[in-house]
Amino acid sequence: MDFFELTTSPIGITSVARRVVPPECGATVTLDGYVRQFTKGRETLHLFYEAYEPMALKEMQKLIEQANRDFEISSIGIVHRLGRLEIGETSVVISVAAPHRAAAFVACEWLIRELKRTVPIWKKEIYADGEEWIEGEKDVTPI
Amino acid sequence: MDFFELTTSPIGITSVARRVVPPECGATVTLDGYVRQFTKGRETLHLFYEAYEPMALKEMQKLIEQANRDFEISSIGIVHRLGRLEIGETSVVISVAAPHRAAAFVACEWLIRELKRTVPIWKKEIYADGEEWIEGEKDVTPI
Amino acid sequence: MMIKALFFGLTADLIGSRSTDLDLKDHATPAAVLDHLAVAYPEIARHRILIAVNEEYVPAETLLRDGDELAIFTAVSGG
Amino acid sequence: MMIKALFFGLTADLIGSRSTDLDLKDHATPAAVLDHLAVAYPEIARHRILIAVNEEYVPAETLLRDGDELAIFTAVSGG
Repeated sequence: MDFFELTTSPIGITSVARRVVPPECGATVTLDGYVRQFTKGRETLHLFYEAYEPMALKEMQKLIEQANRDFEISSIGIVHRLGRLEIGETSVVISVAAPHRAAAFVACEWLIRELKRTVPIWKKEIYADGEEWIEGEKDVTPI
Repeated sequence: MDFFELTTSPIGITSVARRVVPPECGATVTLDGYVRQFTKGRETLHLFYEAYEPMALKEMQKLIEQANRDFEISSIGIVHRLGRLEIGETSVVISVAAPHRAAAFVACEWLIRELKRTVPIWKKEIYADGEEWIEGEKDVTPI
Repeated sequence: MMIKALFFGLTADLIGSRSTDLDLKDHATPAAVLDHLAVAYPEIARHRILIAVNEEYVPAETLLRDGDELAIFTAVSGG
Repeated sequence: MMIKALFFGLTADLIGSRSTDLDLKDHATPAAVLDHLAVAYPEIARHRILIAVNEEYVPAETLLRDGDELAIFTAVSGG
């Protein structure tokens, strides 16, 4: 029941969270990332996300496989938006369903941290006075 | 922007998660609890939730106040369903928006744990062969 | 003194009532009310009971006052 | 040997291209390609660059093979 997608359409949180619910589960933890209007006082007008799509999908699949090995969870959904996003629009949703919620919290947090580190997607911030490709801070260790 | 509600109507995850988004935030963590079909192999047909409503609302407000003191978060929404719930229906949604997602994960997990411990709501499981009021396991320490 | 007792979930089912008015002696406590109830409804003594007075959790030895709303219920199970 | 080089985000903007075919000597590495690019586009050397070959992260000293797809990009920033 796992799934992972890239999309240029708006993402509905519920549609992701509710696609991962198997009958043995009782809780789903969902991370909803969205376009922040102010970062350190500077105003963002909108964002643009670009991906190396086939590799991004492969990396998302690897994250899902590793999370299923490492955590006692039932299913995972990951959807990342691409293209232009307005303020407040969802850029990424990660939902994790588990029989016990503690594992869902840990796995969801691990997934977003690893997604930001390894999945080849880049964010461009468009400000009133310019624009900037954001560069990640974390190392990617080649396998 | 915090809010807390009891309702006998179905809860939409998105409507809770998106009501807590202030402009300085970038991430919302949402816990969606729902009716599990199978618990230790026994099948639940449906659930019934009852509350001591005025006290439940007071306890929810206390949780929100304490979470705001203890965690670096921006806003919290808690909605708990009451009455009869079918399999898979959401019983509780807790959304926490924060400038940084780590605090949102920790606060959301703390809120659901404390809600299950302190908010006077009771769950009755209706099985094919009987029904049972569920009793909580954790102590409530009077203040 | 008069207090109002409320029951929920399992305690309401065991007692067959959701609310009752009690005429108590001065210095009565929730523990004394529980002991009294356990005579008529012994099943109550087999459960861990939580007490709230005027919508706040209190220890069972708290002194009740005239007009208090006393809630008697099993450990909560929301979520 | 021929390889295909892909650029994304900042590297695509710096180089002014998203894709180019490169005719390389045998035993060429992504590091050598990067050094070559840095001559024409010195701004590239000021960023931390990640390398993927055939959609897998690899160290910059990996040997390239004919037909490889080499992706050159800055540290990812999705989420």
